[in-house]
Amino acid sequence: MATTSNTPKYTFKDFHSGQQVRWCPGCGDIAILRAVQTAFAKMGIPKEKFVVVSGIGCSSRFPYYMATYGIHSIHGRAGALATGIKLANPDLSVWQVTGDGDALAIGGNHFIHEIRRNIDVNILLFNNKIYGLTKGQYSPTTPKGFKTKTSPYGTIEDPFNPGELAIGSGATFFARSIYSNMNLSVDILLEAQKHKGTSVVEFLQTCVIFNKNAYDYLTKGPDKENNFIIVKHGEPMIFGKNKDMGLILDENSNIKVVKIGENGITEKDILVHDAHRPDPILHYQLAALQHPVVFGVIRSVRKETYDEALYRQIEEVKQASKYHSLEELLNSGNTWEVK
Amino acid sequence: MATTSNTPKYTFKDFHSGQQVRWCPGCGDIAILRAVQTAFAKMGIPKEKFVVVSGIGCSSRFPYYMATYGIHSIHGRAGALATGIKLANPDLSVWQVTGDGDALAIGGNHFIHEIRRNIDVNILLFNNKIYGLTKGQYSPTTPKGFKTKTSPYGTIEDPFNPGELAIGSGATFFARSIYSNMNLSVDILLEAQKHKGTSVVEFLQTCVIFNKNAYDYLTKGPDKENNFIIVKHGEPMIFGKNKDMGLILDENSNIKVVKIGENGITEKDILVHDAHRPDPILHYQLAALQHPVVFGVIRSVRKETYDEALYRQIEEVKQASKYHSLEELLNSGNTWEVK
Amino acid sequence: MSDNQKPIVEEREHVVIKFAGDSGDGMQFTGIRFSETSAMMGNEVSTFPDYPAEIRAPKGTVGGVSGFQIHIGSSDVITPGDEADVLVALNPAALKANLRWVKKGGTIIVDVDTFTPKNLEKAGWDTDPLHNGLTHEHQLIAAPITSLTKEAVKDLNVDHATALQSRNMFALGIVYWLFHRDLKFTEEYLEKKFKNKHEIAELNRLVLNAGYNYAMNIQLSRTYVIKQAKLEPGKYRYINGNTATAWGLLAAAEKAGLQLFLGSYPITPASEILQEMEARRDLDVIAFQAEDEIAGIVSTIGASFAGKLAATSTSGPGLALKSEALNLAVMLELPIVVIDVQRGGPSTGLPTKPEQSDLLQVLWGRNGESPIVVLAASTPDNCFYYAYLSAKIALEHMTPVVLLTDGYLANGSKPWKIPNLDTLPHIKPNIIKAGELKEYQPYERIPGTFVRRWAIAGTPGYEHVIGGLEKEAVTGHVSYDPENHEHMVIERENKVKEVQKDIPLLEVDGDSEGDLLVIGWGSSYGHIVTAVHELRNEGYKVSHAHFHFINPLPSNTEEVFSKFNKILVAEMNRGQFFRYLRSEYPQFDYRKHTKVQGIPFTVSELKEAIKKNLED
Amino acid sequence: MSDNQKPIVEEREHVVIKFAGDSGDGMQFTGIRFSETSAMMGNEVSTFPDYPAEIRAPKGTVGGVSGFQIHIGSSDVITPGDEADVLVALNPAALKANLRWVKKGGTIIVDVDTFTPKNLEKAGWDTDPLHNGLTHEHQLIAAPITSLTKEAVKDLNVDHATALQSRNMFALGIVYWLFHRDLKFTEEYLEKKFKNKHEIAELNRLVLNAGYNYAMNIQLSRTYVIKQAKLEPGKYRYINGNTATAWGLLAAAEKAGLQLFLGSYPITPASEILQEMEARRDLDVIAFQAEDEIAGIVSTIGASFAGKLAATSTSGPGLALKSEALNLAVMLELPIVVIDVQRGGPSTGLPTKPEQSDLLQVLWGRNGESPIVVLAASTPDNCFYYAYLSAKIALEHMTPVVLLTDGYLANGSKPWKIPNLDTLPHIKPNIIKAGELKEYQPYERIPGTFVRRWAIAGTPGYEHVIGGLEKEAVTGHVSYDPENHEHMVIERENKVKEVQKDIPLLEVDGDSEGDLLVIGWGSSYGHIVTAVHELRNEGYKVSHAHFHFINPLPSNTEEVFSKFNKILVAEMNRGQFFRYLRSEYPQFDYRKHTKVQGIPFTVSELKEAIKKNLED
Ligand SMILES: Cc1ncc(C[n+]2csc(CCOP(=O)(O)OP(=O)(O)O)c2C)c(N)n1
Ligand SMILES: Cc1ncc(C[n+]2csc(CCOP(=O)(O)OP(=O)(O)O)c2C)c(N)n1
Ligand code: SF4
Ligand code: SF4
Ligand SMILES: [Mg+2]
Ligand SMILES: [Mg+2]
Repeated sequence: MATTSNTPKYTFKDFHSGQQVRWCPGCGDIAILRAVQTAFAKMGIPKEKFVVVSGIGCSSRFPYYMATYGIHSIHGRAGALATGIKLANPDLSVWQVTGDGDALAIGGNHFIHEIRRNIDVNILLFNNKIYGLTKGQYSPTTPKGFKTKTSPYGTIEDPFNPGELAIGSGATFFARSIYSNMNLSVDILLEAQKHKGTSVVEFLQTCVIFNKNAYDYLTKGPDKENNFIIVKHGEPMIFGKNKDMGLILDENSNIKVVKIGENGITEKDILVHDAHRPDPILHYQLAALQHPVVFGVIRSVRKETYDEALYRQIEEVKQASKYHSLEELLNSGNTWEVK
Repeated sequence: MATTSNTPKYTFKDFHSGQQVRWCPGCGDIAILRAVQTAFAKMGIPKEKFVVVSGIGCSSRFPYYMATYGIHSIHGRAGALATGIKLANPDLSVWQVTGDGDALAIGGNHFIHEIRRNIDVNILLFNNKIYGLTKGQYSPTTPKGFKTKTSPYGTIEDPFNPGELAIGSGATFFARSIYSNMNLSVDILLEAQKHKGTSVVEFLQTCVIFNKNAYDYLTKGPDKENNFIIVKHGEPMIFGKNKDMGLILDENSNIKVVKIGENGITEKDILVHDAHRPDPILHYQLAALQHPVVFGVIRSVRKETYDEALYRQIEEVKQASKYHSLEELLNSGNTWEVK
Repeated sequence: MSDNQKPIVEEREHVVIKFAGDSGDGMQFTGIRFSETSAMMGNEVSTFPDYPAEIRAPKGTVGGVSGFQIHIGSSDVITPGDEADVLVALNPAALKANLRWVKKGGTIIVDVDTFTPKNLEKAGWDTDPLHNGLTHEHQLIAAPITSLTKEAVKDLNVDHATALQSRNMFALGIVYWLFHRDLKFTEEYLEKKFKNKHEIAELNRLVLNAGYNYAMNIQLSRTYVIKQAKLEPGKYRYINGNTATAWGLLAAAEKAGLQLFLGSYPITPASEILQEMEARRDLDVIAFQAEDEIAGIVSTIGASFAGKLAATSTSGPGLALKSEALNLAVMLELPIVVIDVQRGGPSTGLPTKPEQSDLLQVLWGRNGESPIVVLAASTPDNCFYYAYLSAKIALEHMTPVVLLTDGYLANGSKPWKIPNLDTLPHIKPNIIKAGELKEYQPYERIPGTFVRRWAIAGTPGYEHVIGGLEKEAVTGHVSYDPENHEHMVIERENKVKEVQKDIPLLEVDGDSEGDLLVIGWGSSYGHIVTAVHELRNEGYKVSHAHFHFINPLPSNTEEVFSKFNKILVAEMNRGQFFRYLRSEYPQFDYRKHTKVQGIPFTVSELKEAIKKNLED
Repeated sequence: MSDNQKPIVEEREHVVIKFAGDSGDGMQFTGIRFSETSAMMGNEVSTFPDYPAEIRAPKGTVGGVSGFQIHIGSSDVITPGDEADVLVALNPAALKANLRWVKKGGTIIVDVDTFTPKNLEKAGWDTDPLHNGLTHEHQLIAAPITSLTKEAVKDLNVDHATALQSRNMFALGIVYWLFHRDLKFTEEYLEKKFKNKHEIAELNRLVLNAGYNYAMNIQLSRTYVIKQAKLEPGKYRYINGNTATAWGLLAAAEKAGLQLFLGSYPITPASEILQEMEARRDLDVIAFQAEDEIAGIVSTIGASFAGKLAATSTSGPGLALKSEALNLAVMLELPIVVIDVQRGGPSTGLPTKPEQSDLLQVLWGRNGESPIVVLAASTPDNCFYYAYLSAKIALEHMTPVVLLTDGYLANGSKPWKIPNLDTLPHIKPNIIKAGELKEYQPYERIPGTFVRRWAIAGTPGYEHVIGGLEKEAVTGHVSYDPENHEHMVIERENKVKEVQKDIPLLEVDGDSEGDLLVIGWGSSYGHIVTAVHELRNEGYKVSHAHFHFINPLPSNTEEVFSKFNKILVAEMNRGQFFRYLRSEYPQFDYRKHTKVQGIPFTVSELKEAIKKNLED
């Protein structure tokens, strides 16, 4: 979409809709809203070109708080809505806000097809591992065994890993952030916008009411930095509160955590992140990793988008066509005159 | 489900329903029907325990031709139907026949959730890369650029690879066969039956009317055996009409085709297939491979199934419960007498 | 307030009390305690909670007010009441939101500590209402609840926030005194509930008593006694509509000798049915939270094929998604029960508010000619009975049955006489056992009922395949034959019509003939009954008939209608049942009174409407 | 057959011809050639194809017979006819399937070579019909088509199978001679079509002429001439309903100055609309084959928000799936067009057969009060016009519009006078351009029409968010206010009612008052017109009114009805429009004539029904 040079200079406040925010105090959605507003202000895109769509859920109330075009639609269908908007007008910057229930339970089909088609839409998946709006039932990302309103004895199913599902569907862009890291979130949002094609951004988001401790290991305590890594394209995958841990591939091609300085491991042995390699295997492994959790842009590869192909094909067909107007079409083929 | 020792001895004919088969002469479905009937006869399961369900499509007419219990349901919903049947009675052997449109277009959501939950159902995905029944529109597995009734100028989207999607959804079993290889098909069906959990079997199936040349490279010509490999657990991955080609992992952990005897490669260097390794990476790569196409049981790992967990939990909860009858439940909590 | 004077003790048949405060203030908990105590002390009770749509709506605003209304009386308590005799408002927003619903002369209890300028502003008050005429029309109890609560617990070792969370108990104490209620039920409850948190139990007990004592000390001008109701003897408990629905299905499964299966997807206000079923693993229930509503109903169809009593629960938008599969169940002629807890539409609409606007969708929202059985419950407790009957009809007539309830029934609760399961009608599912028949023909119908037999997957000898394509009569093979199609369409229609023989006649409350018959269905029952009774007591000639069977209609419907000059259909939509009745029996003079506001009728508006229709 | 005698040349107003053979025999192709030639020679024509449900049904069986029926005449050709004057049956199965539909005294042409014992058995003939009385009632032309076809092409270098594929041309040649048709149109067509396969063109030409000459030589007893029809002057072409629908939308987009978007999922019998749109990339159409019906309509809503003329096409089961999202469009008040090509239900039903049983689903199959505009086309060619009007109403009234067609219209075709686009009514979408307004209020309504303004995403200054929750009037902000909800429900209702002002009055064909008015809607048009005209010619007093506007109904409906004693509603379902009319205007004496057989009415059954209703 067009980013014109004479776009007004915005601050995040320009993206406040003025509607009162109705999320619970402390809800992760609030921080992500701020990150999105901040990022939008930096994109150099005129305000009216943004369209923010969503399904239903706490997270899906998002569009109401944005001073852009938007639709708060029905449960699970944000992906199809975003698709329609982008195909109808590729000049728009389309953002889809969706919860783990909205995107992966009822909306799973649109999610995988949107990704497969590589529609140039930015999917922000707010993963609180619970159904917030309906007051605490388990979702397709709730860990096995977790007790919720609909699993009083613990769930009996393994969750989806959104990254694995996305890459299994052919994702060209997958990134992960967490509500508590504003800078990382803003950076990733800017990358997502730049990426042509479906950008899937998973936000780990806390629901303070129904799943409040889900991300404590990533946000609390002295050792939290040992539990995640932020990857950057071209940089070695080093992490830990002492920056002395790293990722390597073991003899079975599995990712392994090593300590720099131990067993003769040096920085040179550590994998360097290549977000742009076309084959998805390592990205798949990074997305799947449970410990440490991988943040940052895990995968970002360029492939023709559906919308590009569509408009390219329309142009090609028009060039080659026998008909150049409806009138010509109506009069084509076998016709005859009655006098 | 129970395989009793005094199960009658069947032949494939015992599974003929007597209904006239209405597929086009030469349709791949016909051969797969025979394979399924042959395999069923060998499973040692009483006939009445089989339930064959389907959605809508040419392939989905399958249940009509089977002398078992069955439902020909509505488009895309076979997965949810199979789930309900299996949860209601885990003693049944549930088989879901579905097309590439039925399973992966409209039925995509049920497909990925069924796999994620690891419901003990056998999914037979008949992939002819086209919508047969509605007369030739493209499907989510149609190769990009292919011309069909709804893509007169060629499709503009990359297809799903059912194996990648299944493994990305957490599949515990994935196998691939082709309509033309009866023995392989029967073997795989027997393996699928033995596997506890969702067994996804992709059958490459020819549609002689709307996509007739799709699999010529695998079934015709003198070099066809160079185009596929049949993998077996515990055996090296060797293939080719001269049995002199093999698969190895290159330095980037990508699968590479090598020639035995060239560049110092010997049989020992060839990867040995391990269908049972829990981590899915290599299975994912095998499923994704375009050349050679991989047939056989690519992945088969044991994990508690949803139905097992469900009945286990019901038992546990019943043991621990305060109530042992509805009457007790009704009378629990705060009650009072009116005299 | 007059000093040095014993309060007047008003004897009342009915009183309505409303507790209101911030979402976090525990108003639901307080309301339920009061209701229970009242029921245990022998009153009839009807309650209705009223939540904000947000999980945690902003504190102190009108949008964030949570309320719980209770109607107690000695007889005829069938609605939670229109206007409140007593309002407890724990902050200015709660007062703002509810003042218009307080009766002239009623009692208002506020926490005066919360009436700060900032809070008044948040709540949208221009001036402080406590100093502004409130006392002219009402008995105002301006209690310093916050400070007295703190004071009451100062000797306990609890933090500020925890202490303040028990403000609701202070208010409850005041109300208990006002109504001469016994504290013991609540004290016992607290002890049981917090048996491992003794500190908390003690805290609540102290504050409850502090409130009670406070009320005693300030010498109120008026208190109330309510006579004991003449309830049928028996053992009682509280029940809300969603629990009653779930339990009705449990009872049906037990009586039918089948295991219960529920395949659902959460949706307000139906989620609690799924939640209850998930908890009932202890009673062998197979509850399955599906990935969406479609999988919910389709798995239910599968479970039915495998021989379970199979049900799915949802609300309007979910029902829309289920329509294609519901139609499959019609075609397969398998028994399933679909619970539709209606809410405000269209689209996402007013998701937490009741409405009766799914009626036409349920009757006709499917492609092709697709007749199904439709029932509607009318009180929270009779959801049990109608859920039970829905299952019975489904199993005995091999048909999908839709039971309509709504958000008002789902969340409302009533004391309920615990039924003796033996007294419920028998259920005989139409199952055919192995060996019973030489040859099984899936679409052979039992003469007289048009019902086909149910051969459960797994039964030896009856292997068969059914599907969504039109089927040849008897054999069930696919058939494109024109006459066969028409034949099958009519047989499915007849099968549903035959259900009429198994359902009770329509009953008239009041004279069985006259000028005006008021018609209702569903949750408006209580309001209509009350309005009609009051009018009859005032000398008006008006009768009432309430429909619990929507399709088929009771066989005497036409006859009942023919005895009245005018028929007034009152419903919470734009006239859907009105339209349906008119299309069935066009010969009568129908009128309608409708309301689509996401809130129930009030008795007074109904009385107005009835009087108006009596006149013209 | 009499020798040495010139055949009788019958002059006829109307003739019905049916071509029938195996699915692979090219009957559709043959039928279309004959129709075209007839149209070009100045006849009115109406056609209907009749495929088996399977892609390739078993050869030689009755289930595998494919047919194509053509009605030609000099006037009043509005149905493909009930019974055939001439039947071409290329094998015994084709004869078996169609014999009952041949008029007494009609002509039957068979390929006698195919009447082998094996084929007779496959087709289910106990004895050979050619030797069994067929000639008593019919003129039988037992032509050795297979052998003469082989003979005709023996000099060409083609294989056996290819040669036999042209048997249909031999039959066509016979029929051309029988009807005094000119071969040139078909010869020209073949040349064009096979311009790169000269051999094939030549083959077909040779066989066609062989058939023609054969017929000339065997000296038939009877041939037919049909007078030229008095068609309006102009340029004509053939069009079927699905193409006409697609083109109607194209025309609307052009006239509205908008790009066209279609989001759909294939389904019989609607797939061709999507297929046509995909091909129309050459005219800038954005056609999107979605992953399912839900994505089809939801992407359509998105495209509408982005400013396109947005449409989705489907059939009954797909419409059921779309209901939740259609309701969202009602709530958003965005313009979309939904095409429902009806087929036999319920569930998968009879997927290739026409039926009119989605009417109630379309009117009411959504949760909540959800009024939409509903139109119905009645002939293959007027699908163009009603698709056009659907788009016009959607864009001008900011509402979803459903256009009902059916499998009969979709596949049937008619000569169509190519319209001059300039003469179509103007379309003024309700778009608000940048700068036009200071402040945009998304739910402010234009007085008099209740229509809100359309600010297209991307327009500077009008940024706004809309959604499925109930909205505050004017601002569109989320609102749970009771009165506001009722207000908005009524405004949405009024907006749809206002469309009445833009639609034509109901017209009566025949006297505008009398004893009986026959009512129809949709594809039964031709049959009803014919039946009523014939009865009037026979002296009966009966009139006909056909509805193209279902919701709202034309404003004079009640007035028109009031002039008749009885109203007979004829429809291909169990009485859905009957029910709807009765619920709207209960005061009239409605009767119904219904048929749910997956096949159209016949003129004769309609005449029977009308006569019966005239009598009682
Ligand atoms: C068709 C339909 N089904 C179900 C619902 C009820 N519902 C609303 S939101 C929701 C789940 C929300 O979970 P998620 O998407 O994770 O969002 P969160 O609230 O956690 O942000 C459900 C089940 C609905 N509104 N519509
Ligand atoms: C709800 C619904 N949407 C669409 C259809 C039309 N339809 C029937 S089968 C089919 C696709 C079939 O493709 P596939 O599943 O690949 O089966 P195949 O015929 O190729 O074996 C479609 C689109 C339908 N019957 N129901
Ligand atoms: S319920 Fe959870 S997700 Fe929803 S607003 Fe509250 S904290 Fe956020
Ligand atoms: S159309 Fe294709 S898939 Fe369908 S029966 Fe024929 S060959 Fe098989
Ligand atoms: Mg969530
Ligand atoms: Mg297919």
